[in-house]
Amino acid sequence: MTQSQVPVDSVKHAEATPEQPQPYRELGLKDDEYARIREILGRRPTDAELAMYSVMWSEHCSYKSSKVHLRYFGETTTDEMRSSMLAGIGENAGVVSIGDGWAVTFKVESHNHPSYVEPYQGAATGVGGIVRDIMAMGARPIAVGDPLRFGPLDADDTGRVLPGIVAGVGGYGNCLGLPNVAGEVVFDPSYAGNPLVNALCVGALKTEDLHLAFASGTGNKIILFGATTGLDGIGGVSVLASETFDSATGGTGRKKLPSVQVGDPFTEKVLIECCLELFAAGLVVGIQDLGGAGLSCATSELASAGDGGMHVDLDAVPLRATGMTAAEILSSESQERMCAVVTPENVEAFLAVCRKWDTIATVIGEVTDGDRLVITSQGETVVDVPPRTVAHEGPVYSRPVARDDAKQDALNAGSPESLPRPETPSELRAEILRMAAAPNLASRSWVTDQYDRYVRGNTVAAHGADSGVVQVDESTGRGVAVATDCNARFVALDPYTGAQLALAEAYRNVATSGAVPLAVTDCLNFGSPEDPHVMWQFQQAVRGLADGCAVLGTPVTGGNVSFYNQTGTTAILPTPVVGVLGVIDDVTTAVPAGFAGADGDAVVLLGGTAAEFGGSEWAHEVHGHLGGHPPAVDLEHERRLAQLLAAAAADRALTGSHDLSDGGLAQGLVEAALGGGHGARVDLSGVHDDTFTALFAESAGRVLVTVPADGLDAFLARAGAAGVPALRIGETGGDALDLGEAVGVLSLDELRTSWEATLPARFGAVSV
Amino acid sequence: MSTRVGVITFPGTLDDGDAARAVRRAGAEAVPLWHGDHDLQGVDAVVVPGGFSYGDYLRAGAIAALAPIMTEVVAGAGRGLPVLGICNGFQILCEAHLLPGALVANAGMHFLCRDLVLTVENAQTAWTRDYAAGDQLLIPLKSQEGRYVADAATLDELDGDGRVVFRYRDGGPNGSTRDIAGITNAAGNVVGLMPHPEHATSALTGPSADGLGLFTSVLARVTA
Amino acid sequence: MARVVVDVMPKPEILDVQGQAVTRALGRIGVSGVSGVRQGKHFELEVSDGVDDETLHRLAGTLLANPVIEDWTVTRL
Amino acid sequence: MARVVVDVMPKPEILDVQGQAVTRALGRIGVSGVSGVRQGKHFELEVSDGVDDETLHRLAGTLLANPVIEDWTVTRL
Ligand SMILES: Nc1ncnc2c1ncn2[C@@H]1O[C@H](COP(=O)(O)OP(=O)(O)O)[C@@H](O)[C@H]1O
Ligand SMILES: [Mg+2]
Repeated sequence: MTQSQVPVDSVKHAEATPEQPQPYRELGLKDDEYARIREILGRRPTDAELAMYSVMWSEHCSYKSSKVHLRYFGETTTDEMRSSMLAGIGENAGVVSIGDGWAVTFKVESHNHPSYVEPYQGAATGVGGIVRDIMAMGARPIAVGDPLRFGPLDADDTGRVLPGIVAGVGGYGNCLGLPNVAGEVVFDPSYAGNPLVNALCVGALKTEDLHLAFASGTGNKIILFGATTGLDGIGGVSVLASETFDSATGGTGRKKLPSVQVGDPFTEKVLIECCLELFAAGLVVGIQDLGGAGLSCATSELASAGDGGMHVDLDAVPLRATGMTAAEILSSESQERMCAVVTPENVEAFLAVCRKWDTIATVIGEVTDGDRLVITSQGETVVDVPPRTVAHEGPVYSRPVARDDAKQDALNAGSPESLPRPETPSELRAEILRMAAAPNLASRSWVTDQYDRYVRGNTVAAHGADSGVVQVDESTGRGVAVATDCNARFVALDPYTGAQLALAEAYRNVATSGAVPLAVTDCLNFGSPEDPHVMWQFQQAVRGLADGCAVLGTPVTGGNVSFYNQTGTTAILPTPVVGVLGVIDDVTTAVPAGFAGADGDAVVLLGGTAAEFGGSEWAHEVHGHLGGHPPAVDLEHERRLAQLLAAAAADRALTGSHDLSDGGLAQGLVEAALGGGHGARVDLSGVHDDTFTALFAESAGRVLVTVPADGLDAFLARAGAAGVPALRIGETGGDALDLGEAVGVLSLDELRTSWEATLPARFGAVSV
Repeated sequence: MSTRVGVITFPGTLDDGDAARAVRRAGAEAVPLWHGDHDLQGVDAVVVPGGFSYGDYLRAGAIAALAPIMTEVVAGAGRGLPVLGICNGFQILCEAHLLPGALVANAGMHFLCRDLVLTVENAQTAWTRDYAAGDQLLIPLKSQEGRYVADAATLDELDGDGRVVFRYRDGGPNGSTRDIAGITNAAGNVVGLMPHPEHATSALTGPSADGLGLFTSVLARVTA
Repeated sequence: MARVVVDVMPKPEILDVQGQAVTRALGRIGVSGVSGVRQGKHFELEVSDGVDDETLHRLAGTLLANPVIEDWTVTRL
Repeated sequence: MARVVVDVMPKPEILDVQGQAVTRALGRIGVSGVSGVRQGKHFELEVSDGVDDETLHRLAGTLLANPVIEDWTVTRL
């Protein structure tokens, strides 16, 4: 079938047929939204325009339900916080300066639903999409990460979803040559049927190379480059395909097209090198990645950001499928494509660079004077719109917000205090081994062994560390550290505090590695915004996060909202994943995780411990219990703690450190011992008079550090001066964790066996 | 004047920057070579680095082996030019028939990234003369198709002539035949291995600096 | 005992990246006249005579092919 | 224009891990009577009529298959 056989619903035709029924509801538009489009255009939209508006006004692209809340991030960001920010919310990704003329850009994005439908491709294209966002800032991507959430480890569907998602993250990222340096693997029943695949990417650039989406300069050319455009990912829009137009439920092949996209990491790798060469040669005025909403998004956003109009000719777009309608070309989510604005005199040079990299590049239009986005197909005008109405002036909703008092009060009343606890030393000892093997605490090696953490040769710390540490400038040793975290059970118990605890943990993880926390990104995974109780969780989490950032002085530079994460009417646990990025002046001062120093180093616990078990891993794993209140969060303390850790690291005063979070001090000791390869003798009596509390409470603001014996006094004095509680609880050495008669001795071998067996036992060995 | 070591970049090559860095750390000059050129720029040795050239489509290394630059590498190897293939580079050298056998999917059927210990079995090659036979090197392995296979006759010949250069000390986690991690050609100037010595040239960004010896070995040779 | 062949191909509307790379490589070995190459998987099964077509298709659709992005054919030899 | 199919299979002496994995998985989906599964590659080529068998075999033996580990068959449809 050739293009000319596809009937075109042109603007002229639309004017002539004002009453023609249009399937706007199937496209997800509400009656009033459709009415508004007709009002903007003064006529009915063409199929192509309808496709553009419907996808750009979708929750995913327009943030229509979250906008009113996200504004709060801007309102709470002070000028001082802004001082290091070169680009913030609204750009493809936030950019912060890290000194020496270097800047870094980073962002987390969700690809949850596609990864449930087709785990491998869904996860793979999730990584591909966030990497293009980073490229669109003019940066070289330098690392990726993958916060993941799944249903119960033993659930059947987890056996389908997890291996596919992990293989997809690895398959794409490894082939792209980006080290995977951070992430999470969390299991909870609420994610069964709705796994969370959040992908993180970090990029580095010289401050002067910052590029923003921008299409100004009448006569400048619009160049589409990268992969060809096909039918993948157009899902719903195919109700507009003419041959199925009459039967909304019809069943032609194309109608049944799944909205999955298939990734080609090889093409993206070449696209990265091609883009960087184009930037270096100064051939790019503006650039935009093609992600969700494909050309609809790229053309309308480029045009809106510019000072002129834009004309695009769809006949020039290289297609990989025959008979694509204008609506389909505009909505296609084919991967590995970018769109650039180039001055006429540079077009030849631009195309030459693309030829060198075997990258298809085509001039598809130009910037015009005037203020309209005009798109033609087969010689007819199929789109003629004010671009801002598509890209930025979509609907905005203030959805009802209501705390579910009954449910929330019951949750908070269900205190974990009454849960039966281990008491005798042998019971406590057994509990430590059981927790070490818990799905949420066991070794992640089954996952991380499938990810390349070495490529590019700049990875200083990755899997098993508290944060991923990557060298940015080899000549100075300047680098960045990044960590993502979220204990969604805390958020469920108290969304405001829970979000601050997620922020505090990621912030602490970065400082624990010896870096100074600088900026925040987030990926807000929630249920349906049409449910007032979900909107309450969302609003509370946003406020908690923003207020927390104000106290810590770390701005939210960007992020992503993912709504409608639910199975049936049951929403997932509210999961605002928080990513924190820090700078480290000299990566050789980065502190290794765990007991990495010499035998005889002093083991020091920073921060205080209280009987806090609400939302704890122990309550979840041992009793399947979720109730009470989350641990208290003290952000001023977190700030002092981070300053102490970063300063001590810079002076090389620490031989090792590890954040305490899920599983409490018990799990922290296990990970520190196994990670650093040294045992320790520890006296728990000073931590808390109740041994069980000392071991399993999840009080925030705690870090385990080791210091050389001769440096102990100086360090304790330093902690005292910083106002951070510090207690020597033991010393490293031997091949066992010796917790005294209160608990007994656990050999590193038996700990390792329990800790490492869980995931391989479920999914099979990664190697032979 | 210092030794000049070429590092080839194909579309999809990933570890070229790291290979060049390793060459510099060894005290040589790294010379970028482009897959589409027919010119080795008079280098004294060539590294075919790791990655996913052409996305590993068809077979790992199959399409890259046909690149113009490889015609020159094959000719150079025939004249005794030292050539080192790392990971995807090893696969490319096998596909180009500079080395016998082939590399197929890991027995575990997963991409595998892990630090492991190699035993140096042949310290006579152009790339291993700075080691002693029996040396043990801690080096990362990161590959999807790292299982070395060849017919029995070839394997016996490799073993008989001492052409197995590296073996996995604790057994090949990818199911590699006879735990073979790296081999050499009869002349000893062409070496291929699956693990990544270029990622073990500094304890800061790798598990050790044990891999540097490969890059200094070739130095010693061409300046000798 | 019967021999059954299952061929699995990427759906036509899905980009066949491997096939494209191969097509471009053909020039390298001086082969002309081959315009398009598509790559899929080829399975050979040893099947006892009792096994019916319905079973074979279930097998193909669940284990050998990914119905979301691939089509398949079952041929008894 | 002619349609040509090239099927590439691992040599019998090469351990076919994918095929074995599929064979093991058969039980899980309750399929019995399938004793062995071997996995290879399936290529579909668009070939202009001028191209002779000799060329097709060179194409198969130098590019589509690696003779060290694989056998292949060429079929004109
Ligand atoms: N899916 C994943 N991808 C990459 N790294 C991961 C993943 N899951 C966990 N990790 C890494 O494993 C280690 C432990 O994870 P986690 O327990 O969340 O660390 P922390 O509690 O310090 O945040 C961290 O280094 C984390 O980055
Ligand atoms: Mg954590």
